[in-house]
Amino acid sequence: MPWLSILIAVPVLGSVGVALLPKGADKLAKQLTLAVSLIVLGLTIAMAVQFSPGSTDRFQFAETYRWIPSFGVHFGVGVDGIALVLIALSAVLVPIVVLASWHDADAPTAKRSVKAYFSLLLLLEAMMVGVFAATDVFLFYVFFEAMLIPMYFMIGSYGGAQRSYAAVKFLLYSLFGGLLMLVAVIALYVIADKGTFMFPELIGAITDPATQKWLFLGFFIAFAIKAPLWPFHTWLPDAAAQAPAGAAVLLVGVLDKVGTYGMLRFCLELFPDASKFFTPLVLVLSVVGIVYGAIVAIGQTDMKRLIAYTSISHFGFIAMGVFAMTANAASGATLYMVNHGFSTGALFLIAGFLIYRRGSHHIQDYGGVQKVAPVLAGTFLVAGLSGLALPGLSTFVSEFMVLIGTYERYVVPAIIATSGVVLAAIYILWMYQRVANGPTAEKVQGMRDLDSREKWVIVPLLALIVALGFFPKPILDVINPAVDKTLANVSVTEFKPAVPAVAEPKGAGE
Amino acid sequence: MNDIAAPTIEYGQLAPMLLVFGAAVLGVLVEAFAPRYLRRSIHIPLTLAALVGSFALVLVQVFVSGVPTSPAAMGAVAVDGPTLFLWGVIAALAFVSVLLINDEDNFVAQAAAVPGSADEEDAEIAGFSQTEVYPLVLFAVGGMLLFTASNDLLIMFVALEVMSLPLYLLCGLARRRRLLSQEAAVKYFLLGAFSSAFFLFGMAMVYGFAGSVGLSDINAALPNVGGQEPLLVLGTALLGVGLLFKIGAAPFQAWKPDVYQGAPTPITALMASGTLVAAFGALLRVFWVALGNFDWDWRPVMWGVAILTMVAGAILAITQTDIKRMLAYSSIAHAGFLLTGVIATGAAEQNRDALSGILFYLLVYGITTVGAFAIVTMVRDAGGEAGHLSRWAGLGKRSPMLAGVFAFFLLAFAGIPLTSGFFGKYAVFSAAVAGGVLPLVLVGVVSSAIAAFFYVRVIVLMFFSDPAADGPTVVGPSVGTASVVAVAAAATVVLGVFPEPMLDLADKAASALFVR
Amino acid sequence: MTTHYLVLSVLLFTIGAVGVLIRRNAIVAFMCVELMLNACNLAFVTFARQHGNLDGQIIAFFVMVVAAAEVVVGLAIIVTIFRTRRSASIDDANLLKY
Amino acid sequence: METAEIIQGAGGAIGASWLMIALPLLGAAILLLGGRRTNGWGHLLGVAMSLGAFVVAVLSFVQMLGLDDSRRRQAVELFDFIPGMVKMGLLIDPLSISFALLITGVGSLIHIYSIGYMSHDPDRRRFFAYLNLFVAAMLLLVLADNYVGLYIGWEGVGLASYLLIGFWQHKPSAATAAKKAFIVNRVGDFGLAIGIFTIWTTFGSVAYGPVFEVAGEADQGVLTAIGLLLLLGACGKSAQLPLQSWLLDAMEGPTPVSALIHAATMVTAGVYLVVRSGAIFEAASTAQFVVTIVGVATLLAGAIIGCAKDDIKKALAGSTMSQIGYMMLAAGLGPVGYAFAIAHLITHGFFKANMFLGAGSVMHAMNDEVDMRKYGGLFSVMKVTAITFGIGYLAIIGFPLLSGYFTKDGIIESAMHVNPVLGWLAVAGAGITGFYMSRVMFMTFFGKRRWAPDAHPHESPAVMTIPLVILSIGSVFLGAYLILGNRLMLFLAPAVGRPADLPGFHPFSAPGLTTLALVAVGAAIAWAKYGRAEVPQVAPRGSFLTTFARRDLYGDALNESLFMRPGQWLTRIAVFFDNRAVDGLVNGLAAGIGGTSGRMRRLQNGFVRSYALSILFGAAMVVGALLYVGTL
Repeated sequence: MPWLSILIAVPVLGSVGVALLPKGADKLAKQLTLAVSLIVLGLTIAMAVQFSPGSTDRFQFAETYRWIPSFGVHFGVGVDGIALVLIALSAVLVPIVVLASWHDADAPTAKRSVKAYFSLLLLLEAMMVGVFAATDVFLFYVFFEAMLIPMYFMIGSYGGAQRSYAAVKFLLYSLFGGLLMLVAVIALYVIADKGTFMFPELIGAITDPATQKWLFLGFFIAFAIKAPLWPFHTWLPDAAAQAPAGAAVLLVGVLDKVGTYGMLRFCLELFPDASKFFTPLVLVLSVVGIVYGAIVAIGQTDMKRLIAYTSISHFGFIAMGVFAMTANAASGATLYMVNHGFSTGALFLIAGFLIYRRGSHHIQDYGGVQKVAPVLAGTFLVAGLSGLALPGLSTFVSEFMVLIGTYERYVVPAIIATSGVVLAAIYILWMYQRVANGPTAEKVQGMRDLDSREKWVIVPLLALIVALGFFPKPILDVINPAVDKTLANVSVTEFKPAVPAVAEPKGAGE
Repeated sequence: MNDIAAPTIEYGQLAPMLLVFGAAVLGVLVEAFAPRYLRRSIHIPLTLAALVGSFALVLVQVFVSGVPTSPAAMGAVAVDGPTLFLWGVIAALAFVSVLLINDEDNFVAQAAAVPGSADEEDAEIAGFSQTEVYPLVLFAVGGMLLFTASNDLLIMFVALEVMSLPLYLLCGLARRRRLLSQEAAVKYFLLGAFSSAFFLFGMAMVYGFAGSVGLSDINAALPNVGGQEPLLVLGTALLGVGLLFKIGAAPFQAWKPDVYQGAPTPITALMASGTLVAAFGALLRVFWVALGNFDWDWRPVMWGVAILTMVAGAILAITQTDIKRMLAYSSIAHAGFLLTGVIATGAAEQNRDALSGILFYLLVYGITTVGAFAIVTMVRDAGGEAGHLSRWAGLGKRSPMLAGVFAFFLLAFAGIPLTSGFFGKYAVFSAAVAGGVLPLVLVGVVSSAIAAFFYVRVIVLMFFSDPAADGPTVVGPSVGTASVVAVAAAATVVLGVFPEPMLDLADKAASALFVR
Repeated sequence: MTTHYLVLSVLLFTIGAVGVLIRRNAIVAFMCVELMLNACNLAFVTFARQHGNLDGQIIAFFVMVVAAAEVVVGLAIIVTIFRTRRSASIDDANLLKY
Repeated sequence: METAEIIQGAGGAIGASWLMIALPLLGAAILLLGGRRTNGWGHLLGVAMSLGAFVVAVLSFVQMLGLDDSRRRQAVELFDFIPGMVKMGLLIDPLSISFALLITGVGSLIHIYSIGYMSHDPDRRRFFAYLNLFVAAMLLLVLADNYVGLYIGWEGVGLASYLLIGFWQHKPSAATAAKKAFIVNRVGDFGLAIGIFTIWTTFGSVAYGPVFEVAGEADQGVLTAIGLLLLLGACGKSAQLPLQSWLLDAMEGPTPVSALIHAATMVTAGVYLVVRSGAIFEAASTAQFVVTIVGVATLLAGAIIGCAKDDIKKALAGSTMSQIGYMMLAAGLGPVGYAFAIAHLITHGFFKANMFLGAGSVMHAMNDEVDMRKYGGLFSVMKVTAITFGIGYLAIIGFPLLSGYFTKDGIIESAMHVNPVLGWLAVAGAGITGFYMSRVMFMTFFGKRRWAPDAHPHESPAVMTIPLVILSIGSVFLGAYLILGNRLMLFLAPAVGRPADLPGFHPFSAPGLTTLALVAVGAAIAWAKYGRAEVPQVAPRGSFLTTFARRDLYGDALNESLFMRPGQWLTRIAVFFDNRAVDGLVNGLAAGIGGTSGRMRRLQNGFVRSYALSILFGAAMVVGALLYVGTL
């Protein structure tokens, strides 16, 4: 059964269907979108249960069709653990976002087409699945670039006051990176001279160190802009702040992961030597991003911008984990991508609820929400705590693994990065205090608490965060083999403890 | 010299071209003898039939009688793979352009009448229309066909003029904003004549160098370069000037924006698609066939031209306020992208890839361009087409369908994946990288990033900004225009998702390169 | 000795080109273009003589024909614009710019 | 050090010891998710869960007593947390069980007490949810068999403390105090985390058993580093210098919280960490020494602060700092000290909780007045509170034969053995304790009544006084029970090892007597100043030393000027830099291109002749270029 093709096809068809609905059938459009996204989720789960982590072949559910033989391009899809969890992430987030942005499109301001919004949403989902599933570098690139367009329209025509500025900035910035990557992609094909873009066959095809370095840069810059890594990050706060909450969730939760995913999948495996050569640089960028993003986040006065900057800090952690090139760090980074999707997603959505009620995204316009809307404030706190990687919440596991894994090989960066936990406490708790604590601001008086729809949006996310916080094993078991294969292709040596401790002492108890 | 052997002409091979010329002549006769009220109704089927016929004849040659392997008409005309491909492309583009031309009130009622004068009013009331347009178009198209096929500089010069002269006139025949139209005509004419003089002088120099104007002879003469190299250099340079002028490469691009803006939009469409295709065909012949062994000398120069063209086109387009001017600059930038392919010469293998890339690019760019201009004709306000970009604000809200299609075309120009434009760009750039002109490709992508800005800017205007109070009206398109848009959109989508068949065709067309 | 003719033709060509640049009157400018074409003709026949083949001379005829056609078209255009603007100065026609 | 082997696969109550964590956690979950529906019976559920945990603890304890020393360390496997790194499990051994007993025991009492104390609060249900959450986290902290588990509990209690300090979050002061506590703790956690990383990279494991077995073989420097990093964590959690500043602000929380978290249990987690990691510290003498220094410094600092505070809770908080300082000191002394550290920890848990609850009862009576200068002469109106508080007071100043006497004396004695200087400083600390605790006692219950006019003090309800009584009983006898015959030391030996020679108990040693003398003097001065003499309603300006103490030894001022202000500047600079420099570069580039375009398009001036010129010019360029290339 061609699972992945179906996973891509269903949302596309859904999106067309929604687009073809008659004018004014907004409610129907929303319901249809929700239904389609749920079907996709179901299919994803069905696929995931058939996934066998232990299996020897690199990509499962693999399909390969000749697409453009003249260019050696195949429609090649398939997933390993890493891709699978990211696809699952998208599949989980989309229905939630649909539900969350139920009223985003039909805002009173201007007459915007509701169905267009949801149609774009489904189109985006198809591309998100495709970009993670692609096993053909060219196909990956196609999705990588094409994804921009729906998101561009979602920000541009449904966003906030400066939406068009933000949208254009987002599109051009990403496009610029993408075009550099295009050159690298072409060069990869030409130099590798394998006559194909299939990823597995390109591994190890580039041997000349100098070439590797140039191609690496071509790919890396694109991914660094996408992720975004310091100093290529300034588009994110604008885009995330202007985008409607739902779009922001997908933007930061999934689209940006394509960058870090690309680093892990393509930069490392296609250009192992170059990756090692550039590791110091990348680590510096990541660490700077971690601390810098956190500090700037502390200084923000706009809730969504603040969250965006926290994400910049988090992407620093992910990139650091990827390039530390130890099993723990890489697995942690992959898990981080998933968890960050959930936790930041929750934060953005709740911020969206607050803004929708209060009509302002300035933090100082709030205060004492906890008194009038305890549930809302409670969920906000939990989401926030997941943002500061509180143990017992999923983000802790990934952050801990990234840090400890990095520490195995690069002590100083890991230590500096760890200071991020203190800063995280400051920006999250300070925001929470200003929003939810203290005397209730008069504008906040009578703010209504979460209604059932909003609870349905938030509860699944928080449930996932808590569950994965106590029992991450299922996901890690999926990720680890894939990560090991990846690192095997990079051929890095695992670290050895100085004084290896003996295993647990044996003995029969009572 | 008393016995002159009668030349042998392979009429079969030249049929597509001859058909167009024949139809053109017929058109003139129609103008001469048919009563005014009948002319249009005769011209339209005649013209369309001629173009369809020539397209069909091309297909016949490709699939039935097979691609010739030697030049025709005593080596004056080369009907080879690339020629046939480009003939097909030109015929198709001309066909859709004619569909646009059919649309009423694009053309002046009576060119001779002074704008705003009484007799202009009379002409309009009488419902005249300048039906000479059709034969003129056919002559121009015939010229294009010959231009791409000419295997001999003399023929090329003639073809150049046959192609250009009707276009000069057509530029001046806009129904509205006639001052602009006439100005465009005079500018295009003077500069065109000027540049063709350069071409001719270059031709003379080359003749002086090689003793012949046959492309293959020139190529043959290259190895034994004697003391007359200055002639060759001068000739190459001036030929280049003439051709680069036609494709609108910097620094010879100055005419393009003015002419594109002033000319009647359907004619702009024809020029932006057909002329560009034809000019590139000729350019390739001159520089690959005639000067093939001289490439070590002309490539570096072409580098400079290409870079200048791409950057100038992209940067200048950013601040344009008129949609047609903006598209003109975008076509300059695209000419630059195509030049990277022209430069990417090397072994036969490499040349083939580059050639097929260029052929494919020309096809997809031409179709999308015609579609874009077709939409431009549909957005009108009191004074005719709403050229100024500010008038396009909020179009996406008023007529989403139209704006959506236009946005799609713009994305294709910008080379976003899943549009035909992307594969065109990819085909050329990949050939260029393989040909070892990576830096040029880098410049190319950077300038296409810049170029993306102004395409995106139009989308922002149409979709993200609120409509102006007295916004332009979108006229219900005539069948012709509608079908043009539909065809262009379809082609852009299909070639953007399944380019393979067309790529194959281009590969086959390029497989044998040019006959000598 | 053919070089003299060449020098002359280059001279004529240059004069024509410069004329196009400096003369405002459309007709005159256009005549300068014609001058350039004729300079080419001179070059052609010269080379024909030099190479001892007739191609050059044939080409010259072709060029004359083309030039004639060009005149027809050109004058038509210039006359129209003159009637519209009551001036044959090509500098007056600069509505299209920037 | 010699510890017993860890035995896998425990059964019986010990096998079910995970219930200790699960029950309160479940309680918290129900109360939080249940929402208002559970308002009616929420507090009862909370108490029940806490008691349930206590029962499990007691059963496990009994089961353990039934085993011989070599089998008293039982491991309970739970689940694979991070495959290849962390197997989550519990380690039930004498050390952890004694903590479990303290936590669940005192915890339950405080739960019961809170029923009365919070009876008027609309959010009582939430309060109990948080208390349950705290108990669960604290138990995980002490029961986990690996450092990651400990870390999770460690931050868990941090969260609970954050929530409880900020329980009355509508008060900005409370919210700020809560945030401060959490952040300062995070600074400590930063150290703890890196310590754990180093442990992982050094030993390839984070589980106690394996790590401690080979701890000695690791490199000195590394071990010292680990020790100091763990110590940093301990300082954060236990409010030791230099991370003490949060504890006094933490008194913003409801008093039961202060009693449970900021006196009896959570703040002692640092001591637990040091004792638990004994194997590492003993292999790194430097780190160990630093521990003792921190301990002594803090015990003096806390004592000095305690002398100057008029807010009863803050005075008690100061004394808490000081007492934990004693424990730290002991914990830094190695096996000799461990038992005393734990013993003092337990007794302190009792008498300090006792006094805090007493204070709470007083505040309850004086409608939440905390300024001792507004108290006085309360003995007559609330006898039970006064007596129980008095017992606690006597215990803490080390009145002979009461709990504090034995445990503190033990610490001082063993400090003397290791390092006399430390010992004498500890003695001095004891003296000061005598003064400031007496001050609290006298100002509150004796002397003239300085009540606010609307104050009608009355004895608190039984639900509040009964816990006081129980705690005070503990405060009387527990010390003697634990110390005499080295009972606790021998009990703990399997877990923390036993010193070469067991210290005997000799009450008439020089230090012991000196201590008593100093305490007496201190108490006398206090009586003179606050018992007999008139206590001014408003605090006199006082000497430099007094202000020094009142301002928490300028701890906050230091943080303010060292971290907060620079931090704020740094933030402003960073934001500015991001907007102007980083983003400015991007936008600047775009603007630059636009500008170029605007200027370049002027070249297109509409004059056909200049176009022609450009063509000619271009032609010239091309010719020139070609000629030039030809010459190459």
